[in-house]
Amino acid sequence: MKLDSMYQDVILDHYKHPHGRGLRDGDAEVHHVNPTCGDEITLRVKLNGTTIADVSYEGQGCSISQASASVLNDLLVGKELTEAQKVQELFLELMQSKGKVEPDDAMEEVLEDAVAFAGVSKYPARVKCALLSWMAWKDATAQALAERETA
Amino acid sequence: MKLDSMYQDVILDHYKHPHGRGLRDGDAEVHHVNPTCGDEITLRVKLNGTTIADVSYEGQGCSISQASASVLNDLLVGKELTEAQKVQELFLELMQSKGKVEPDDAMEEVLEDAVAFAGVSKYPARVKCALLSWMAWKDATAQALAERETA
Amino acid sequence: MTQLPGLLDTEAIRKDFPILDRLVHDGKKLVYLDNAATSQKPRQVLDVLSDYYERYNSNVHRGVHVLAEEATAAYESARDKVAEFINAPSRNEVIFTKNASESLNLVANMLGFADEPYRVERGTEVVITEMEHHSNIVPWQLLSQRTGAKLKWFGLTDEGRLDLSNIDEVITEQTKVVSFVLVSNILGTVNPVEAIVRRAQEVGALVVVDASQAAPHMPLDVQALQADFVAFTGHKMCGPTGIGVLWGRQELLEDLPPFLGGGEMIETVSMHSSTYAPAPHKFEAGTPPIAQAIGLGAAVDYLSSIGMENIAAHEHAITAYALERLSAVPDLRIVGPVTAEDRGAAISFTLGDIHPHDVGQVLDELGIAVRVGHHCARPVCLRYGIPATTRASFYLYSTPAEVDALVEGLEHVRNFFG
Amino acid sequence: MTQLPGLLDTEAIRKDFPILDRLVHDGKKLVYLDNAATSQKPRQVLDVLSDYYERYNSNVHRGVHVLAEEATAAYESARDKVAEFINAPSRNEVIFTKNASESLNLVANMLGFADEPYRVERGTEVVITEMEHHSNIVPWQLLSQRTGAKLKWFGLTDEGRLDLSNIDEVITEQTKVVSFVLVSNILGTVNPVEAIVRRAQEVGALVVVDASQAAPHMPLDVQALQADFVAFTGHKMCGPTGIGVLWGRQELLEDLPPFLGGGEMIETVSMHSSTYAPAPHKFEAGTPPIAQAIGLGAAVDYLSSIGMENIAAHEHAITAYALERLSAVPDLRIVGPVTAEDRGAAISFTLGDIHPHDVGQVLDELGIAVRVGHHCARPVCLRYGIPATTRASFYLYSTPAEVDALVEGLEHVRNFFG
Ligand SMILES: Cc1ncc(COP(=O)(O)O)c(C=O)c1O
Ligand SMILES: Cc1ncc(COP(=O)(O)O)c(C=O)c1O
Repeated sequence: MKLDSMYQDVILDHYKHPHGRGLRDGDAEVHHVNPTCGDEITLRVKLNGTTIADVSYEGQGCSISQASASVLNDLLVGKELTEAQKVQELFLELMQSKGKVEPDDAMEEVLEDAVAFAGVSKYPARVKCALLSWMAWKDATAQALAERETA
Repeated sequence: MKLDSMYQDVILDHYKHPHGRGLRDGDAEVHHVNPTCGDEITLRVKLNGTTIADVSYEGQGCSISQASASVLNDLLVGKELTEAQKVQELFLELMQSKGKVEPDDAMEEVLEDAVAFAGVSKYPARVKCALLSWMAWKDATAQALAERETA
Repeated sequence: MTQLPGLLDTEAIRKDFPILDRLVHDGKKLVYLDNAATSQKPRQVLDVLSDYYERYNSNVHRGVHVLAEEATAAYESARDKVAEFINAPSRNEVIFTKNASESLNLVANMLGFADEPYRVERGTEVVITEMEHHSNIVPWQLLSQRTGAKLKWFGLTDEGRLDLSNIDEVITEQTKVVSFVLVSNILGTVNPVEAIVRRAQEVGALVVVDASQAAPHMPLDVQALQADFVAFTGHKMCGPTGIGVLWGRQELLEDLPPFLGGGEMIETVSMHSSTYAPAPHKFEAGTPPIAQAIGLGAAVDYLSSIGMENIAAHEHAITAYALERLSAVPDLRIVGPVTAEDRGAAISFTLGDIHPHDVGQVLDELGIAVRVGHHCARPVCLRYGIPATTRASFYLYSTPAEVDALVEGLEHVRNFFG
Repeated sequence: MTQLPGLLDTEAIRKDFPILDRLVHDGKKLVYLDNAATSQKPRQVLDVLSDYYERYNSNVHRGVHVLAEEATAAYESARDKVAEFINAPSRNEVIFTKNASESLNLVANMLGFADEPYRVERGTEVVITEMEHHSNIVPWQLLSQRTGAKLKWFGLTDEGRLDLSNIDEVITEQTKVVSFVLVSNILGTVNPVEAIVRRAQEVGALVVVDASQAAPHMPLDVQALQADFVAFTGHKMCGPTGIGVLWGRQELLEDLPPFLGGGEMIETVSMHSSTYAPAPHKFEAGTPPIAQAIGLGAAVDYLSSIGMENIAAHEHAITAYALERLSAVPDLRIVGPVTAEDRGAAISFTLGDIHPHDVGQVLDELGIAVRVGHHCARPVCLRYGIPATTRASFYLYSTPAEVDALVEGLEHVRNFFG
């Protein structure tokens, strides 16, 4: 079944057992929604110097958006900001590939579990679900940095 | 040529030599326009008791609207109001007939030259031209009567 | 095959709709259950569209040439057809818009710019309900923000019906307008027009009815409704996209100011000032959706030839059957009335913890098209504490077999995420 | 047959337009010279419309099923096509409306409800010109009536061009917006954008360009224009009725408030308040004209395949030829520029004392479709002291032989009323 390419086991696992879910202390909080389907996420970023100390989140949404937030937490917490940005960009690129990018080893090295979302990129309506938490993270991080500057 | 049914000689005659054109003294004046084509008419009615003493007019418009005003002047001036209303109603009926009414002797008795407009009723865009002065006359007469009442 | 009383001859009807033969996802038959979002179009409508563009396409109202006369006659005759379809007292009360949303915005804006006694302004109130489509919420929110009027609304009962218990507090002497949906696109509820109209008339408020989900599915009689304005949209009733209708009472249309300005809606224009044409033209600025209006005329011809009573009976039977079968699916919860009484043919539900997006995706893979999300009625989701629903909605070509396919599909969904 | 430099292969092109084979009035060949009112549609556009309705008709943006995904992709790809066609910096700057009139009303309303620095209000000025189409006059009259802003305008020279001699008095520090037509639909004049834009920018006024008669006929580059908003309409450029475009600069679209409220244009809705989606969706309330947008996409594909430069050259040649031949008709007076320089393909004229209605009627009998009246530009008629004009307007399929037919037809008119 073609659907299996979207709903990989990795994704369903993250969906059923999300990592790092729940709201904890953070430097900035954002609330993002996907107006087309109503998926919502509240996400906080905690920085420790240039390191991501925590990404905590809560929200409602489909398996794709929930799993994607869980994978994000796995991938980004503990990373240096510059490195995290690269991960985010690569994930964005993969999601916008319309199923045309076949993740190779180099990509898997960076994206780890997130390569499982390659199949989702074939479904335009779902790409937004997969990107919801990543856009929220980008936004929250920008806010956290901006606040630090004005502080 | 089918057009000849619209542009009857009678109509072209009235167009080239309009009767009663020009603005004279009146009890009420109205200005009507045909927004679709920009034809305009200013028309005054002068009553003498229940008799139509004068219908004077000025305006710009096509042969049909000009000829129709001329025919109106011919037909209605000097008539009793009730009679004039019957003429107006019959003319309206003829114009809305979409070419389906073939004027008979009885109709010609009442409408005289105005029966020449039978052919115009086949051209929906021109029916409004033919009716412009008649609607203006109806409106002006109603105003004249209303003013008399409040006076 | 399941035999239900009141069903139409769907075998014959489906032949009129070319898209229903479409195969999706490697040869699966399309099961189109997204009719509340938009309906499919019969050949009879598509032929009329082609005929217009291939034979007599022209701008309307201003030409003396043949094409212009033919196009104008067809456009205005579509107005006649729509007027008859909704039993309007006068054809001049039928305004063509681009969709129901424009129709509703048109009313809201007219009332904001109107003179007394219609004017919505600070100190006055606007009443809607919690089950409105966003298109009947946001225009009134904008109006109240811009004028300072107060926006109020009726809440919902747990059963998915309007809670009118406090009607006298919601609709008051300050109320200028009450706008509500006749049939909810998310809950399926058919609302009790009479009670609301009676109270609105008591306080002298105007009544606006959003009939977007009613006009396609049941006889619509604007005189019987006793409303002042009725809005609906062509694409949900076998017509083309790009066309909507606003019906309004003649004297209101005469009294109220225009909304959009431009060609077609004027009587005379000078640089200093303009006067406006009588309704309906006063409210139709610019080149209208000519082909689309003519297409809508063909759509109401089509629907009338089948009979709105018959369509309503068909959908009632299908809805009752679907409610019965769905209620037997484990973990399925219907959001909205659970019986087919006073109920349209849109059925929203949740399926355990499985998010509607995932439900819809798996059904799609099976060729079954449903809608998922908040269906442009987010307040309803908030009210019932759910993020979204899955919605199956039926029309005159829907069959019991399609209901069966849906129910089987939902089993598959449960297994997939089980 | 007349051979002119720069002509397109009309024999081939005309085969794309089914309507051009139409016979009228007992077998007369249709000579369609009413292109400024609306254009005819090529088979390539009609096929795309049928394909949409027969294969993937669905509401857009909200579905996970195949039809919804296909329809959404096609609708959004039409936006890409239009963006490319007008060289927009971003696809998100292209808003689909129902026609140019709605586009212009949209701008006027946004500016009336906007915050500083855009807000049009008492003490500010709005500038238009005396050659505007009613659709670019009435919205600004309504705006100035509603806000108390002052409406000013550029007059016309006897030659049918804008009189910019007093530009510094017309456009002042109080001017918030200058809205003008790029190519006049009645005079044919192509206006000097640069001079107006320069002065507007000097005083910080926004510039709105009505490109309704430009987009169909010449390359349109919104960046080169340096305008802030550009409006045009689909039905005049080989597209369906029911679709228009408003292009606006991204930062303005972000800053300005929405106009119509409803489904599709929101981010999140509660009964108490709503937030809006980013542009272009913020300005597209309700189900959009889906088929029509897709059809417009096909139309710009068609026009681009022929090449806008080539279309402009063709029309220039036809216009020059027509001006030459018409100027030889006794008693004929051209209203508008008498040479083809800086001139579009619409030619208005009067013929002695014969009223345009009568001219048009006799031409129609010969199968020749022209438009008569004030062409929704009544102030131009007032300016030149005429009640109306007859207008012949050409497009990519117009031929020199059609010009000849017109000239012969006018002879016939003169005899008829002689
Ligand atoms: C110059 C100009 N502006 C605006 C319009 C209005 O276009 P529409 O009627 O499609 O809204 C037209 C055409 O009618 C036009 O020629
Ligand atoms: C109840 C209801 N009202 C209004 C609308 C808006 O219709 P449209 O999107 O055609 O403007 C819809 C459909 O989307 C609806 O279901």
